[in-house]
This record gives sequence, structure tokens and C-alpha cells, in this order.
Amino acid sequence: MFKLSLNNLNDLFKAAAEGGALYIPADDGAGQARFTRWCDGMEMSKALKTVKSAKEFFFPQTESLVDFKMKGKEIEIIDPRTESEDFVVFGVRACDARSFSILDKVFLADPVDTYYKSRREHGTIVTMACSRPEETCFCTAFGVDPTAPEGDAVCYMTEDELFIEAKTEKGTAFVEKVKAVLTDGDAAPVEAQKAAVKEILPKLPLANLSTDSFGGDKLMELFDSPKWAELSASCLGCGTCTFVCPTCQCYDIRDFETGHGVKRFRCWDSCMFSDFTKMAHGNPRLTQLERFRQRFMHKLVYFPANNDGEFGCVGCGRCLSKCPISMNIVKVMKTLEGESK
Amino acid sequence: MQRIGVFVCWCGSNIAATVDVEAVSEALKSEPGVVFSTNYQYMCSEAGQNMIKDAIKEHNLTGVVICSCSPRMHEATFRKTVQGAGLNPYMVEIANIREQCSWIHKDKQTGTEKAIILGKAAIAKVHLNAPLTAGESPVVKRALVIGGGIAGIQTALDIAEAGFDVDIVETKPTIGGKMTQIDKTFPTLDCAACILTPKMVDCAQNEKIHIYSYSEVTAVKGFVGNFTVSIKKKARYVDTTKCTGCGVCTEKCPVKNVPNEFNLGMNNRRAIYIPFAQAVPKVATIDADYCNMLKNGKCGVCSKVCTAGAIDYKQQDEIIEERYGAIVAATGFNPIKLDNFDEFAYSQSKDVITSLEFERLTNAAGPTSGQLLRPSDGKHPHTIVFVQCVGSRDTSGCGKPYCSKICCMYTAKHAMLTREKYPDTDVYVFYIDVRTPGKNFDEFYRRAVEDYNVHYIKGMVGKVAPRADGTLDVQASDLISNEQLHISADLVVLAAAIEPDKSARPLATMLTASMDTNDFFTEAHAKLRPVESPTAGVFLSGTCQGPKDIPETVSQASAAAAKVIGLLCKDKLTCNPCVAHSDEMLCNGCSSCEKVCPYGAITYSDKEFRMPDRTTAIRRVAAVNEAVCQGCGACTVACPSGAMDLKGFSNKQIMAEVDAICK
Amino acid sequence: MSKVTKEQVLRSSGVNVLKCMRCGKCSATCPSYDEMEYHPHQFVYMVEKGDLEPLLNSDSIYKCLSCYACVERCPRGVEPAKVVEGIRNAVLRQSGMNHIKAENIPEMLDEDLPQQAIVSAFRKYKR
Amino acid sequence: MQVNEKEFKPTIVAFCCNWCSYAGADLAGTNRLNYPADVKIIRVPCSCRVNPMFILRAFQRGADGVIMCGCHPGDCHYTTGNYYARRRMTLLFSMLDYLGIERERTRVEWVSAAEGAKFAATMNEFVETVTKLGENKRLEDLRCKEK
Amino acid sequence: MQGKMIARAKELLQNGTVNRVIGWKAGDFAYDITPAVFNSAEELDAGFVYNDFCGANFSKYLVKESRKEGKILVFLKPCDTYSFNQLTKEHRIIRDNIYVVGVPCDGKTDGETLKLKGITGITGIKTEGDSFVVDTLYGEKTIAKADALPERCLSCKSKKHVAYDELLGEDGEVCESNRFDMVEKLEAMSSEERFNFWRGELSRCIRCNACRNVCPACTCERCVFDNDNSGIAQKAAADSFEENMFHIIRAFHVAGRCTDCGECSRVCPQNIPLHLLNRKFIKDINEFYGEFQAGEDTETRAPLNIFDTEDVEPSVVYEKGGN
Repeated sequence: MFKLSLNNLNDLFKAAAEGGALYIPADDGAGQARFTRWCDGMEMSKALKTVKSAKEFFFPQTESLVDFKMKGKEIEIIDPRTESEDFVVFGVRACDARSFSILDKVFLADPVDTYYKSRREHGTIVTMACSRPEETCFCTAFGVDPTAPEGDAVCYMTEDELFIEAKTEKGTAFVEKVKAVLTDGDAAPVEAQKAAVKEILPKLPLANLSTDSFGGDKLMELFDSPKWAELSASCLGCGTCTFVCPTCQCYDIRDFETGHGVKRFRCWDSCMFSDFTKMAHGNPRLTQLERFRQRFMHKLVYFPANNDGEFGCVGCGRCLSKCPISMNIVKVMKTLEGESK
Repeated sequence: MQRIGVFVCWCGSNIAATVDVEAVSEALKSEPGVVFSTNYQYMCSEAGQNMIKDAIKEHNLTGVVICSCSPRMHEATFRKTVQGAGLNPYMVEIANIREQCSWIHKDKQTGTEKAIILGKAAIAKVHLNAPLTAGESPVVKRALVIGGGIAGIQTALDIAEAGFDVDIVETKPTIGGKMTQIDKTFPTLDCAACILTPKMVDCAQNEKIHIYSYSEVTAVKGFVGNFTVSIKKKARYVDTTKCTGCGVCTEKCPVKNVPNEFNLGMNNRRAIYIPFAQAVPKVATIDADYCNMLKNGKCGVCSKVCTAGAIDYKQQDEIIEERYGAIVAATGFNPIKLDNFDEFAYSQSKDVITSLEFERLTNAAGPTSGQLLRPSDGKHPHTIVFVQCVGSRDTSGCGKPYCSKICCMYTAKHAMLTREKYPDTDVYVFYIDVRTPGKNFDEFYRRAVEDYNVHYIKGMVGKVAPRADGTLDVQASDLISNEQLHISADLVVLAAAIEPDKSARPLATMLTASMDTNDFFTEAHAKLRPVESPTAGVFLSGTCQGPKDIPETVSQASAAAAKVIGLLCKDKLTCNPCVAHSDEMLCNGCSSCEKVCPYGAITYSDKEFRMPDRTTAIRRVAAVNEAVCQGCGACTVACPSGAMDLKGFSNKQIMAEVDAICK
Repeated sequence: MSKVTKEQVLRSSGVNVLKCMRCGKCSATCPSYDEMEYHPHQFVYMVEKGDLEPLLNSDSIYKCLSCYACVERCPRGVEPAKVVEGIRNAVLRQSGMNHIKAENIPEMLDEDLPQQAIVSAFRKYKR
Repeated sequence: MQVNEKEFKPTIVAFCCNWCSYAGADLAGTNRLNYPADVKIIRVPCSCRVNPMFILRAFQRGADGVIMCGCHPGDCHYTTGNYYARRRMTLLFSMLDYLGIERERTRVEWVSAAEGAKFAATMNEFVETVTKLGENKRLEDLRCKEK
Repeated sequence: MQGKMIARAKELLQNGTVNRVIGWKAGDFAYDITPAVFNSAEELDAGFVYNDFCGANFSKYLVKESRKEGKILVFLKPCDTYSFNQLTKEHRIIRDNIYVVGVPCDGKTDGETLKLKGITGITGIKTEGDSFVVDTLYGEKTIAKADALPERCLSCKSKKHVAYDELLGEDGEVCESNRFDMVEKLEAMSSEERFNFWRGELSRCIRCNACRNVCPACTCERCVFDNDNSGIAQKAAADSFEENMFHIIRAFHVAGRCTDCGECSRVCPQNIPLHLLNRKFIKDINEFYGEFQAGEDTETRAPLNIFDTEDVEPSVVYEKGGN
């Protein structure tokens, strides 16, 4: 365990950004936080969470897959991937850290998504333990410990100091890299903070959220529940929940005709969108009810069914704060609770 | 994927001189979808057209791009060509590489590059073309002639002769126009009234012709074959069905001091009047500005003396609506106002007059009963100076930049007639050029000089100054003897420029017919379609299109009539298939399109639909009446959902052109 | 004396003599006509032909009153008076007549004389 | 020969209504009135056919200036089309200006079928203005600029 | 007011005037209120709320709801009634199938606005006079209501209902509003400053479509941006151009139809001030073509569907100040 005074945070960032990119949560000018490429003097946001999760480092909102260049009737095929730079994402919360293992199950399973894999290999994740959880947090329901995040290296921030501990090889490399600005640290303040946060966790309004009614084996009961109708009735069909979600991984592949050729790219899709999974014959989920149900069934039933019981939600609470009509996974779970018994 | 053929025209050297046609056809050959590309000297020639037809057959072309002159020139030609080879005529796109490329660029490389891009844009568009089929719309078999001068009269008579109903709308109480005010006509010197009045009477008596005199067109809706026109019949306070034209009222009316417009204000008429003896319709009209009864309710003399009981002080303006298949504009001309020409002392001296006033002074029905007398003192003038080009060919902004065309001839006529009737008169004509193209015109002018000894002086009058003794000092230059002359004249006659009647501009707006900067109507083609307006169904007759003398006016009037007859002979017109189309599944039913449609071509109705979410819904959706839609596209932009699109100019087609041009 | 060219006159007068349609209204309107050897329309025509010599040597350039009646009346906007002015200036500039020098201006200033007049004279008569 | 100094040649899209402005452009050609080849004309039936979408599209695809020409107000072949177009373009241009897109890149000009000279003069002037502004950077799509 | 509304809703259900009610349903926290349809008195008792967090505008839901069987009761706040009128004018809702009860509004806030004021970990909210007393995991906080209101309510354009079948409580008046202040401020900037401002704002857009999907003017059967056939469909802002394009075209499509209800800015997860785009059009329309408030009635033609022969020329844009 190493530490540094928060007064010297900029030095840490400077060291971390050496020879690569460093991303930290920074205020975006509209009062919210987003991961931003660090430049000298940039301060870290005090916010608990960024609006968008950290998944975009590995699974960007839009990503070029292949370029076709046309000259007259000739077509040239070009792989547009250029990234080779290593990067560090600093200040990832426990919930987001967990999301990477969920995304890995999707993208690194056979067939491996090489675009994702390459970014994953280039990235080092430095997480930050939570000290001030909010009312919308329910990560504990999904087995996430906000005081002990996963990640290549883990940080703890107290009043005036930052503690850092490497967890993986990449994490050790990171700590090595910035070691010049660190001093040896004592685990006591960290433990004290953990204990304090553990005091707060049971007081969170959603502390008692239960996943008992959900899982891979609950398919039919839940699928046919009549309650989906009222739950989905007011859904606007926007993609806010999906796009702020750290685990949503659906994408669409589109072609953009540039005038000189075609750029094939993928972009985040949302199961809430009316053209989600639209195929040549049309759309298999024609109503908002079906699309709405898909999102929650995927997280609470289909995903665990295919991944040894692991749920596709990390309880970050972003959808709770961001849904325009305040419909969210918690309300869905509470409403459907008991349906499967 | 279309199979596209590209045909690049040289247009002789018109295109080939500044565009490397070979390079263009070669470059376009490698565009996706192009399976054939060639170039040829004259694509519009028979050989060129056959080349296109052969290529369509040989290469199974589904689309054709022709790089040539403006589509306004030959689009129709090439549509027919491809149709002849079995292709839908709307599978052709023209790249305008002449008017918009070769003719404006001097550098061959620049021209060639641009021509290639224009060709690519046309190819991009034709990729998205779809075969279109034209609908049909019925033709209302009735024509409207706006203006009842010699042009309007001739057009109406010819149309009626062919068996179609025709209405004349004339703003004055009588038809006849300017020609009624003219005394004699050149070059034959017939009496104008003698040749015009029989035609006026023919109009009145022809049962196919209806005359709306003292009336104005106030609104025009619709389109070729189906115009709806609002006509305001101004109140004349006389029941035209009862009035016998006896004229008693016009003699008894106590208001005697109304300037008589027929004689250009050189004498007076009464408040109730018949413009002149041969007026058609020959009915009285009350001038509301002067009538005591209408102004303050005190008089009523005309009503008392009218044995027919035709006077109706309560008459109101009336607006009627009538439908027409064709409209002819024949709004005529006026001499310009001479306010900008102080140097000629027109406003200072009664003895400086315009040529039209001179006509009245020499006309037997005029203020002097045909005696040529000075307006100031009623004495016979002994020295008369005619000044030509007053306000014509004037680019200084005071007058008109064009040649008024008729002045040379009528001035020769005036000069000749004066010398004939009053051999003791000295007549001077100041001219810049004497323009006499026309049959027997130059002979006529030479007679004035040689037989009648009119003094033609090459030069211009600079100043006319009234003298105390009542004569006019005319200061002028004689360019040939290189001297400045001072002539002491008794009468000065100004050949004022002519301009289109002021009613033409608002009328053009109503008709959506275009005008030039001088407010003459523009013809569809300066050489090949001189009597048609670019607006389908609108035709041009007489001086509203440009300065003309009477024989020319009559020829054009008959030509316009022939065009109208050709149109009215058809039972149906083929519509423009490039019309709006509503995709009902996208339509929101919001009515935006309906609100901006100038033709009322869009209607809404509730229809039952099978919706994408497997439900059935009754939705309010728009439908376009293709026979009524004219294809402007206003609705397509008003529609937020993109349900409205325009065939032949679809969103995607235009964007494809944009893409091709910008890349 | 160096040669005065047509271009010089055209440039200094700003007149497009090609606009002339030979109507003669300029000369018809000219109050100084009888005094002049060459008349306004001749100035325009002769400049167009490049026949400047007679004009340069004629008194006519000083007989022109610069009343601008010809400019006012010309139907084509040719502005003959400006052509006369152009020739006159050319002669003055060539002929070593009394030019106005900047340093002489102060002594010309006079309470009753508008300064504008001196400025324009200076513009016209400076070397 | 070496091509020295790359002179900036703007790409200009001109939307011209079929009845007036396109005919005006033809007349400019008939009268051999020069204007730069940078201007490419797209024929539309009426100025009211011009969707704001087209204008944005042109900028996206690499246009540096977009000009729309129609019949003079009151002279529309379809009676009222250009009046609607005038409102639409006024608001659109004002919005583009508000978003910080150089206002001189967009323009509306009324050109009648008889105004060939005006058409040429307008295009000359517009090309000059846009050339001075330089390349459109603020409303570009980088993907379309890669060659 | 909540009590009165529930009582009236029950009466109307009871007497058969309506068969269901669209209203606000309480959630897990004080602020997470969801629009919901209530079918019975019991459901109303169980979840119906009306408090300072009931910001959602129900007008758009009526596009679908008014096409269902039976009449629906809707509670509309003053600004919602403008959207309601606009939708009626455009035939998007079937007026006869709706029973409108106007309810007063003193401004509505939401959890996100409070969080922006630095109040996090909210576990409960009480209203005390003109203030909110907020219980948080980290202690009690008090904030004046006026400070807790979002921009749209601080510059409220009208407290008057322009459409209703009946009113609960007093009707208000059209307000003197300063809603164009920020637009004016932007107009006064240099072109480059404006460009940088908007790039900063729009670059945050994640194309979630929340603004569009909540917008009562965006009720297209299928949006051009979702329609592959439109030629401009786009699912993500793959280039900064597409961010601009989406928002310009969306603002243009609602120009003259947007009532300035402010829902777009309320729902934007990235806090982009989208209302500033719409207000620009509103301000321009007012200046160029005379004062116009969309949704004020159901008859007046939208400014883009009408014209005056003497309208200003597009060059007015160049003649304005700034650069």
C-alpha cells in the first residue's frame, strides 16, 4: 500500500500520463462528471459517478470496423484500427469495475471480439473505493463491495490522502510507473474508511433489494407476467438507461457512405429503440412492452442463464437517476418480486 | 442497380470547345452503374437520338444520362427518344454542361472537370429514378382574354371562330383600346376606326364571346386547363341590360367639367358618359368621382331622363368566378409620363403635346373635330416640330432602355398627313435613327421626305422654351451640318416612349407568369415560343409582350389564339408526373402539408391501418390529388416526418446530387 | 510635350464613350454651342476615334462652361462634359501652366472662399 | 510543371428553382457571362422544395457555401412557394448563425429568368465571399473529407 | 391539491365520465415519480401523487391514450395545456376522448436538479413553506424552492391554462418571462464564441433520443432519424456533424410548433440546454413574424405554414449585430 497527499494529486496524474493517455473523471461544465483525457492541471471530479460509465474505453459508442474505399468501380478494404497507445482509466468505481468482467464474458468469449480485446489489453483500470454512496446505489444487491473494488489497482481517498494498492500485473506496473510520487502507506485509515462506509450501506434505501426472484431458471414465469404492461406503459423508448448503463452491450453495425467509399462502424444500440434487432423481415419485438421486457429479462434472466448465474446488472443506479420518467430496474424488480414464486 | 448509359454531346463546338467531351465520357464510364458511355457531335440530331435508342437496346439500359444543353431545351426531346426505345421517359437525367458549363468557362480543364462532376450528379440521381406515369386532367373549354384592345379582340374573335367560348375582361367601359384613339394607320393610312369598329361589333355580336367591360381580374387560381378566375365587375350605376345607349343622359347631365380621357383631357365630358360613339358595349357609365347624386345624393337628372329606367345608383361592385382552360394576357401599353423630361416644356406649354394627343387633334371625333389647331389659342400652327425617341433608348434612368418601335412610323405618318392637309406648314422631324423595317415602311418614310417635303434632321432637340409671343423656341442640334438650330415652332409633338400597362405587373403575379425588368411579359422562348408564357396555359397577345405596331399585334394575337385553340381542342391534358406523394404509414395527419399547398391538392381522411405492432388503427392520413398537384414541393418540407416526397425530385435524389457535387 | 493618349482621357474622365448613340442631344442642349469650335458630341466621337490633337489645340475646352446640361440630358448617361474636362485637364497638366502646390495653399485661404473649392482646385491643378 | 501554391477552391452548391433562377443561370450561359466553376447547380422545381436537410447535407459532404435561388417574391411559378422558402431559410440561416456557423456561407438570392447578369454577378460575389472565409470547418463531417 | 385531485378523479371514474386516469405515481424516493394510468379508486389511493416533483408533461401520452377505448382523465399543468392544444391542432390527439382537469403549478423540480445543487444521498424530502427540507445520508439540508427550480420553471411563460374541461384551484396569468435572456446573451457573442459554446454543449450528446422521445411536438409516426429510407437516418453521433445535424433538424421540425415546455432539457441526461435551440426559433419568429405562442389556441396557423408578402428577407441574418 502506497499513499500520497491529495495536494500532490496532479503529480500522480502527471506521472501516470507519461507515455500514454490518462483518463480521470472530471467535471464537464454542466455540473456532472465524465471521463476526460487528463491534461496538466485538470482536477478530479468530486462526483460519485460519471454520467456515462467507463465501458466506453473498451466498447466505444461508435467504433470504425472497416473502411471500403471506392475509386470508380474499384473497392479497397482497409482496417481502420490504429490504436496502439496504452491508457489508464483512473477513478473507476466498484460497480463499473465489475461491469468489465460482465462485458468480458460477452466480448472475449468465442468468437473473440478483437476490437474489444485490443482495447482491453491496452487499458489499465485504476479503481476508487466509494466513500459516499448515494440513495440510488444498490451494488451490494449484486454482490459488489463498494469499499473493495476490483481493478488493476485500487485507490482509497480519505480527507487528505490517496492510498493505492496494486492488484494485478498491470496494476503493479502502474504503481511502479508512478512510484516516484508515492510514499509508503499504512492500511489503518483505509480500514477506518471502509468501516465507516459499511455503516452507511445498510442505511441505503435500496439496501434490502433482493435478487431471489430472478435468475436463469425463472424464465417463463417472468416472461409471461401481466405486470410488464403497466411497467412499460410510460416508457418513452429512449436509450438513456442503456447508454448510461455500464453493462449494456448491444450494438448495431451500420454503413456510412462518405462519397469516397463506405465506413462500416458499430455503435451502441438500445433495446428500447423501435428498430432494435430489425432484420430483413422486420422487427421481432414490435411493441415497447416487448422491447422493455427484453432489457430487464436480459439483465435478470437471460444473462444469468448463460453465465453461471451472474446477473447483468451491477447496481450503479445510473438508470435510476437518469430515466426521464423514473422507471428503472429497481421498480421492475420490486414489482415482479413474487411473480416467480 | 441501374444499368446506366451516358451520352455526352459536343453540341458542335458549343460544348466541345471548352469541355473535353472524350475525357468526360471516359471518366463517367467508371462510375458505378454505368455500363455504356459515349460522346457525339449532336445528341439531339436524329443520328444522335438513334445512337441512344440503339444503346438502350444493346446494353439493356435502365437509365440514361445525357450531358448536353439545358434540360429546359431538350429534356422533352430525350424523354421521347428513350420512350421510343421502350424505356420510361422519366429514366432520363440531363447534365447541363452547355449553359451552365461550357458557355461560362474559358479554360478547358476547368470546364472538363466541372462537366464530369455535373455528369456524376446526374448519374447519382438517375440511380434513384423510378419510372413515372403521367396522369390526366380535364380541360375547361373556355378561354379568358384579359384586355379588350385590338390584340384581345383579335385573339377572342379567332378563338370564338374555332368554336370555343371566350370572355374578354376590359377595365374601361368599352373595348377597343388604344386603337380607338388613333386617327389613321400606317403605312396604308386607313382610318383606324373604320377597320377596328367592325371587329368590335363582331365581338359584341358573336355568341361565343362574352365581354366583361368595366371589369378587372382580381384573383387567379388553378393551372393549365383548369383556371378559376375572379372577375370584379365594377359598378357603373347603369343596368347594362336596360341601357339602350341613346345618350340622352349624357346630354342632360349637369356636370359638364369632367376631363374626357378619350381625348386625353383635351376637352370635357359629363359625369355620365359613353366614351365614344362606337363604344362596345354602347351603354352609359356614371363616373362616381363626379356624379352629384353619388357624391351627395342631390341630382338624379339622368335617372329622370332615362326612359329605359336603366340608372341604378345603388349598384355595387360584383365579383364573379368563372373557370377557364386558357388565359391570354393582352393588357397593352401606355405612353410614358413625361415628368422626367422638363427640357421639352411639356408641362409648361399646352402647345407641346404627345403623339397620341396629336392623333386626337387630327381626328374628326377629337376635341377640334379634326382641325389641327394649337391647344393654347386654337390657331393653326405653321411650324411643327416632331421630336422622336422621347424616353426611348434611354439608359439614364429617366426613360426606357428599349426602342418603342412604333414612333418612327407614326411620326412619319403625322408629318406626312400634316403636310398633305396643310401644305403651308413647315414640318421638322428630329431623329436619332429612322427605323423602318417592315413591309412598305421605308417607302412610306421616304414619301414623307421626298413627296411631302418633311424636314428630317439628324439630331436631337435639347430644349424647348416657350416664348412670350406664344411660339416655342426649339433648340436642337443638326449633326450633319454640325450646327445648333433654333426653330421658332408653333407646336411641338413628342414621340413618347411606350410602356406596359400598369395592370400587367399585378396580373403577372396572379398568373405566376414571369416578366422582364421592363414589366413586359416574358415569353417561354424568345424565338421558338414567342406567344406563350413560361406558365402553362397562359398566352401573350400584343404589346404586353413587347412594343409592336398594329399589324404585328394582330399577327401575334392570332398566333396566341391558335395556341389557345390547340389547347382547348384537347379533352384532357397529360399531367406532370413529378407530383407529391404521401407515404401513409409515415403520415402524422398534422395538416401542415395541406396548409401550404397552393392548389388544394391535399386532402385528409381517416383510414384503417394494420400497424407494425400488430394492432389495427384508424389514422388520419394525407392523400395527394395527382391531377391537381403541380409538383412545387412546398408540402415536402412542411412535413416533419418525411411522409411527403416529390416524385422525380425526391429527398434522396436531391441528396444524391448534393453528395455527388460535394465529393 | 508628351503625348496625351485616349486611354488617359478615358481614365481621368471615367467616361465610356462607347455608350454614345449619336443622338446629339448634348450639343442640342449646349448653351455654349456657338462659342465652341468642337461641340460636345464631337468631343465624345473624336475621343472614341482617338482623334485628340484637334481637341487639345482647340479653344473649345475653355469655352465649355462645365454647366453639365449635356450630362443631365444625355439619354445614355455618357457625360460629355466630363470628356471635355478630361481633355482640359490633360492640356493643363501638360502645359506647364500655373500649378497649385501644396505649400501655396495657406496663402490662398480666404474667409469668403469655401475651402472645398481650394481642395477641388488642388486636386485638379496639382502637378 | 509543378503546381505551386494550392489555391483554395471552394465547393459551392446552388439550389435553383426551375422556372426563374435555373433559367436565369441558363441565360447567364447564353450570354457567356463568366462565373467560377466552383458553383454547381442543382435544379429543383421551386425554392420551396429546398429542405434544410439538403443544405446541411451539402455542408456535411464538403460544401463551403450553399446558396438558394428562387423567383422574386410574388413571382413564384407556384404562386406562394418562395414565400414559404423565405421563412424557412431565414429561420434556418439564423439558427446556423446562432450555432456559430459563419453566416456568410449561406445565402438566398432571388433571380428571375431574365436576370442572367444578376445570376452571374451573384455567383461571382458569393464565391469571392466564401473563398475569403476559407474551408468550412465548423459544419464539416471529417469522414467525408478523408480522401 | 393532491387530495382534491384524487377525490375528483374518483368522482369522474364513479360517474362514468372517464374510465381511467393518467397521473403521477410515487416511486421509491421522494422524487422518482413515474407517469402511470390508474384504473380504479384503489389504484389512485395506492400511488397517485401530486407534488413538487410532478414535472412530466402528459400531453404526448395522449396521442396513444386518446385512441384507446373510453375517455381518459388527464391532469394538466398550465404549460402542459399548450402542448395539449398544439397536439389537438395537429390532429394528433382525439380531443373527444379526453377529459382535461387543469391543475395549478408553482414550478416543478426533480432529483437531478437538487443533485446539481450539491445535495446527494437524498432519502426524503419535506416541503416547509418556500423551502425543501431534504434528509440525506449525510445529514439534513434546506434549500429554498426558488433555488431548487430548474430553468424552465424560473422563466415560466404562463400559469394560465389554455385548454381544460374543468379547473381545480385558481387559474393563473400569462407571465412576464425572461426566457430569452440567455438566447440574447448568445446572440451577443462572437460567431466563434457561439460556435465554441455549442460545440461544448452538443459534444456531450449521447444520442439517447430522450429529448425527442419526450417532446410533445415530436410525435412523428416514424422519425426521419429512425427511418433508413429518409436518407438521413442515424443512430449515433459518429461525427460532430451528426450531433449538429440531429439537433438542428429536430429544432427545425418543431419550429413554430414547440410550446417551450422545456421537457427536452429536463430529460437530457447530459444537461444540454436544448431549450436554447427552440427558444432561438421562438424568438426569431416573434421578431420576424410577430408574437406567436404555439399551443395558445387550436386555430392559428403555424408560422412556417403561413407567410406575409412583406416578410423579412433571409439577409436579415447578415444585418444583425455581432459577427
